[in-house]
Amino acid sequence: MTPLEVIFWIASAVILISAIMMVTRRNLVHAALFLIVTLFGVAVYYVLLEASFLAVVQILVYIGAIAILVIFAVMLTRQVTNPGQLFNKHASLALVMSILVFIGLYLALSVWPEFSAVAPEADTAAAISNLGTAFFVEEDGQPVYLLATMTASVLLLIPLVGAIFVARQKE
Amino acid sequence: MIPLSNYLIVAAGLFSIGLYAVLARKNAIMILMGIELMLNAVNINLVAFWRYLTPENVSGQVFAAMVFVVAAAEVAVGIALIMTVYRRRDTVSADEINLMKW
Amino acid sequence: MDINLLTSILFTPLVGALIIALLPGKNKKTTRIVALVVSLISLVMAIILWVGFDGAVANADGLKFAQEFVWYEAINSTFYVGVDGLSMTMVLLTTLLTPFAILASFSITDRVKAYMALFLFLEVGMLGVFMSQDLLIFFVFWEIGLVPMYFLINQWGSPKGERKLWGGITVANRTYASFKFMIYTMAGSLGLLLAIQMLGVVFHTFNLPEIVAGWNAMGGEEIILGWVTVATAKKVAFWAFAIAFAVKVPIWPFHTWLPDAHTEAPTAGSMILAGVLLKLGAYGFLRFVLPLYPAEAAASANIIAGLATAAIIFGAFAAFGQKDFKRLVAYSSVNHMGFVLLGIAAAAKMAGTEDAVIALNGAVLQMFNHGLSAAGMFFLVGVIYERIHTRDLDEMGGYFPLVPIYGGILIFVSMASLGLPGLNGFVSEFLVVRGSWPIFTFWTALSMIGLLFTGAYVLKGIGKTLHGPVNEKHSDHLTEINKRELFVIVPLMVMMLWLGVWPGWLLDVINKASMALLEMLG
Amino acid sequence: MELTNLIIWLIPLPPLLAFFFIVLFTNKNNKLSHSIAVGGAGLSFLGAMYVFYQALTTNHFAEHPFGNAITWLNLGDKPFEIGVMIDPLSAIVLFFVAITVLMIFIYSIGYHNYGQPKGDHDKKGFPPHGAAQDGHTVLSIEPMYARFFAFIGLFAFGMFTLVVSDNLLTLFVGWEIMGLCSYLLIGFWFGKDSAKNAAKKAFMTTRVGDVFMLLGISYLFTEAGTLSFKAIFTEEMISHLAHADSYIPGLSVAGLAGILLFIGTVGKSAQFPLHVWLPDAMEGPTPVSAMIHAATMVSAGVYMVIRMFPLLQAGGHGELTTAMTVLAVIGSITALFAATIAVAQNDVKRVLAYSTISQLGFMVAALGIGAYVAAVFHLVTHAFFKALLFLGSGSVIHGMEHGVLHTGNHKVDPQDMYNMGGLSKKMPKTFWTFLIGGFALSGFPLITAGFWSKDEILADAFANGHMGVFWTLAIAAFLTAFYTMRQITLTFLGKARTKEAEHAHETPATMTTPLIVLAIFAIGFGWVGVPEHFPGIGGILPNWFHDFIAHGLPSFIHFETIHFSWTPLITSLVVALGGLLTGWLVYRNATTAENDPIKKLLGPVHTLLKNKYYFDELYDKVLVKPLAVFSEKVVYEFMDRKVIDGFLHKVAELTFSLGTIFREKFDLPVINEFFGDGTAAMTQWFGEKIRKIQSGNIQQYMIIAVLGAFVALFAFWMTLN
Repeated sequence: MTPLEVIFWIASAVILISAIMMVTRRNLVHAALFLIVTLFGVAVYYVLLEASFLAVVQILVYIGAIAILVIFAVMLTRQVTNPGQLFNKHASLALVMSILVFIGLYLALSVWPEFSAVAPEADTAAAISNLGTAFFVEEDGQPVYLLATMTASVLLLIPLVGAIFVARQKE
Repeated sequence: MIPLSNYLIVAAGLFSIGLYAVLARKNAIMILMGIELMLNAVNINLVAFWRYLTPENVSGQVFAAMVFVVAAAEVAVGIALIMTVYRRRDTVSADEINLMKW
Repeated sequence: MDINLLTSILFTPLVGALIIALLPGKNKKTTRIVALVVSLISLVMAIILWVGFDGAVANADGLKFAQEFVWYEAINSTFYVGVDGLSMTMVLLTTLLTPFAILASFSITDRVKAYMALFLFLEVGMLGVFMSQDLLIFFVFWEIGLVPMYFLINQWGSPKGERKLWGGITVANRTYASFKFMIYTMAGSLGLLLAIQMLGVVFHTFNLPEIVAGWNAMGGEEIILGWVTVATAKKVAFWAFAIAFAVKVPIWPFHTWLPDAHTEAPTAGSMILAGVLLKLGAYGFLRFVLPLYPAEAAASANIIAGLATAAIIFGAFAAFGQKDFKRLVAYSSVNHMGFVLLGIAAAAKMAGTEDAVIALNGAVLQMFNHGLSAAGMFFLVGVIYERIHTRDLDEMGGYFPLVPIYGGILIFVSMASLGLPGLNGFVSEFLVVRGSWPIFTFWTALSMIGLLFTGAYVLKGIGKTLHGPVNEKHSDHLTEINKRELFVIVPLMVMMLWLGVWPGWLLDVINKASMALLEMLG
Repeated sequence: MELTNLIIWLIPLPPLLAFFFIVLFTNKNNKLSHSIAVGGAGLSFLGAMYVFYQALTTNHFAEHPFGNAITWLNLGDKPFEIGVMIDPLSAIVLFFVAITVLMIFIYSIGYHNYGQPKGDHDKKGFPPHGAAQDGHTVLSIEPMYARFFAFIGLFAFGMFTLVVSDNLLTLFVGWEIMGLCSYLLIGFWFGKDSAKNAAKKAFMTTRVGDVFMLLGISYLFTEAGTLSFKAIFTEEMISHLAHADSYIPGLSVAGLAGILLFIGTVGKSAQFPLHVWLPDAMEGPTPVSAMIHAATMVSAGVYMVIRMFPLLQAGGHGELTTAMTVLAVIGSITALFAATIAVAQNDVKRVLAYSTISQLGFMVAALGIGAYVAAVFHLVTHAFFKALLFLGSGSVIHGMEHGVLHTGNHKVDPQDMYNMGGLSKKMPKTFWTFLIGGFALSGFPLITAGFWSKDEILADAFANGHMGVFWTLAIAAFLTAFYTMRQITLTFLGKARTKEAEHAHETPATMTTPLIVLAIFAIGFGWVGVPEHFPGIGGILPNWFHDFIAHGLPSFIHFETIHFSWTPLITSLVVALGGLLTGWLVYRNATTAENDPIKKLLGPVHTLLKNKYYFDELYDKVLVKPLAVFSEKVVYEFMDRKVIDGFLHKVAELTFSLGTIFREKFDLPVINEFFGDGTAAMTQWFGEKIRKIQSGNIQQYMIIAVLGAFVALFAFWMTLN
């Protein structure tokens, strides 16, 4: 057991348990808090995987923005606590299906030759700068992901405008 | 060393849990949160594949970054929709939002 | 693609029909005037065409004012219109009669808009048949002509009378007549369509001159379509064509639709039916049967001549046996069209001789003449019918003193129909008899019985309406022919007299066309 | 020459223009109408006289007749020409036609009571009934006065056209126009059923001949390639036609064409057996009878056949050809046959009608035996005296009508000779002129024209040895004289047998003047043709007529000069004088129709004659009625309605029942109920079941979707495993 493995197992446990907790909470604020915990676990994963940029983004965007947004939504809809049934009538079927999907995923992945691959050595320090370069800088005169970046920005902008439009209180 | 399979299995589990939230919870906000879980599961996979299979190539991380963008947009729109429905119908229960039948 | 004069003549009535369809229907007067004006525009253009006809340059197929553009590329059908002397004569007849028929139908008050639109549509169909040089286009127009006529008879026909059919079924006369007209002609057209398709498949074109040239280049033993010899195919196709046209002419014994349709149609419908529609069949023989199947036509000429004689004789007898004035006139068409057929048969048999040219001249002139006189006769019957609402000759009589002008006109037109020398009918009948005599001596001699009885039924018509003591039954309602009606009949009378005294202006054109046609055959 | 040709072209036109003018413009104005008509006839008369004068004074006229032609049509490459031609024959015919037509026109003014008041009860279509004036009933004007002049104008146009034609086609045009006019004029009083039927009969009977004639024209045109007289009557053409075989064995083309054309004459000139229309034609006004019998129609028939003489004699070389034999036989039969009927008629006009038929038979028979000049001569003289007789009889009838109106007894038939008698004193002008006409008809020796022409026919027949024809015609001539004298005696001589006859009145000058003019010609015209060898007076006057006419024939036809013989001369003297004398002796004391001396003498034969050998009845039974029944019942009702339509209906019925069977046995149960309705029901059932899935619950949908995802994953695993 290397320290890294220990961290991994702890993180895995946190992710899975808090996810289950989130799903089963009656109080939506609690559920949101468990979501945050789960997301934090995922951020730890990113660190373990040496994707430090993404880990930071995970914390900033997800925990800092999305989770807060969700909590606001919970507050605004005044549905903090669900008075009636927590799950719908297909809940048991849904559980079966979810487990089936998990099994399916496992089976499908398990037959893949790279399933148990081991991480190669890599210069992960250079990865961040490589990422930045790939996003914005031309390489051999070709901006590799510039178009994708721009598209993503627009993609983000338009739904936000749309969201405002949809949610606008009509007179 | 941690093999790739570990990450994948956890991601699969996370995905299934999120799926269960989407399929079974009545509250629309909970469904939205389930979707977030699923997206995170996907992201874990993307990053894990990048690290284990093609660490020299940045595209795995770029994909993950794209998923972030999609997730943010999705939440924004989703919540706006939920707010609207709530204002109209005074509920966010997915059971009751069933006008699109027949 | 520029639109030439011929095409304009063809489509002017169509435009007119559309205009009428778009006009508000309440103003009947406007509708009538528009229809009349449109048909007059066509007439004026046709006259311009006629005047310029002699000087116009013919194309390689011998057609003047020709226009051709691709219509349906996949099967190589082109919109090919053009006229030679035969078509020109018929185009002139059609455009001439239509305004008069429209003027004659000013007395129609029921659904004027639909009526006039249908009428103009009918003109398009007829003109199209006379102008088409492409078999497919021809067939389209051929069928187009049917539809308006069906509705004219069915909707505006005489409302009285029923006919008993089998099994106690009783239908209104006009329903019966229109149905018979439609089904009979359609049945004839079926073979025609098949034969046209066969030609299209063999030659990969529907262009008539090309097909004629193609046929002529083929030997009789050549196999076409993979299994049939040219000779057999020609024989079958000949009969398919001949029967389609025979029904339309109509040749005895395919004629029984005619008296029914003519009798039940509204006055203007009968005018056009007798004046132009019957000519479609005869024209079909000249334009399609003779050039496409000269040998077969020559071989079957005896049969056709025999049937034509039967039409002449039995048509005259049947006309003489009528009590219904309009039916009498209708049967006279059978009688007169028999002469057309006799002339055509003679020309088919002996193409290349002088007799054939004379016979063909006579036949074509007879087509034109019959168009004038039959239209005139039907109109006059209509005039009297509109007043006294009966066509029964036994209920008329002695009207001459009451309606002297009408009476004089009736005698005049009857005499033209009878073939009195000095009026139009004589010239053509004489030419037909002269041309057929050396070729079908026996049939021609026999047909004189028909000519004799032509006199009998014409005199019966005049005698039963005008002469004798006044029949008081309906005479109160009888009023003199009015101005509008005079406008219809007087130009026709002038044409009759003109053609009787000086047929040269028309016959010269026909003569050249006949010679060209027969040269091609012989 | 140019002027003459132009005038020839113009001769027919004035009456035609008069016709159109009257019909279109002046029909309301009686005076203007008759002025135009008479003026038109006058212009034609002047033109005709000018042309006739030119013909007389032109040297070598016979070799170079007047006339020219224009292209009327193009048939193939050949032009078809029509034109005018005046040769000796047409010149002489034009001469008498113009005179008689003008006289008849003038006469009509008086005949139709111009200047008299309108009748009180007169209706269009009926003869005038008289009008009340100053307490008397007087003659009233014809209600369709203007129309009459229009019609006779057209009639004259037809005749002039026929005469000036240089070809058979335009001749036929004039011929048929006259047919129409005869129809219109015989049926002038169309309100009367008898007139209507007579008109129809006249038209139809002559049309029988006409259609044969049309065939003859076509045949001739076919064989000769032309219809121009000049072109046909050349030696080569005639010899060609005479030697070409026709469709009938033993008959040359010329013979067959000639016979076909002659049948036209049989119809038009009322030869046996198509004579039946002519007596009935008396239904028309009397000027019309004169027009038809003298000036125009029947003369036209004979004119045509005379015109065709070169064709008829073709191939005969002086002997009788088949065609000529036919003519001779038909002509002789007609002459005798009609004369016998005339003997038994009491109607003043009907006697004349049969005499016309008979005299036309003379002409035809004369032509048949080759007596060309004699035939023409008789045609001309007959035209004059027959016009005279008809107009005279019209004058008599008119006078009688006057009497009838005076007494008011409308039962008295003003045309029945037994109602007359003693009119010579009442109507002297009419009497004397009628007497001249009657004597001319009888062939009263030396002074009358009829004698010279009839004598020439008999002489010709005798000289050429046609004894059958000779004796037949001699008997006919005797009968002619007899019935003529019978007529004169009954009408004019003796005492008035009825009150009406006592009150008869001479007719106005418009009627009597034409009578006098025609009487002059009826006497004088005979003197232009006195044979040179005639004992006593032969050679005093040159036989101008013979020279003039005979030279008109193509030079290749030769005539042998007839040697004088006493037999025919004596015969014609005996029959003429004997007939007249017998007639007078038998009838001078006749009283009523029942006591007719001939009737007693002949008994049942008289009934046969009186009923015209029952020809009308025979035709009616054998032809007219059966054909009417045949038309209506057999052709129309049986053939068309029953057989042809019946067949069509059977086809329709079969199709209809086939359709019904298809519908009821196949469409309804199989297609509709099984395939159609079955499919629909199944779909509906399935839809009912499956619609429950469509709950609108998204989560439910997703569960199903996820199931799909699982299946996909599982399948992936299965394939790779």
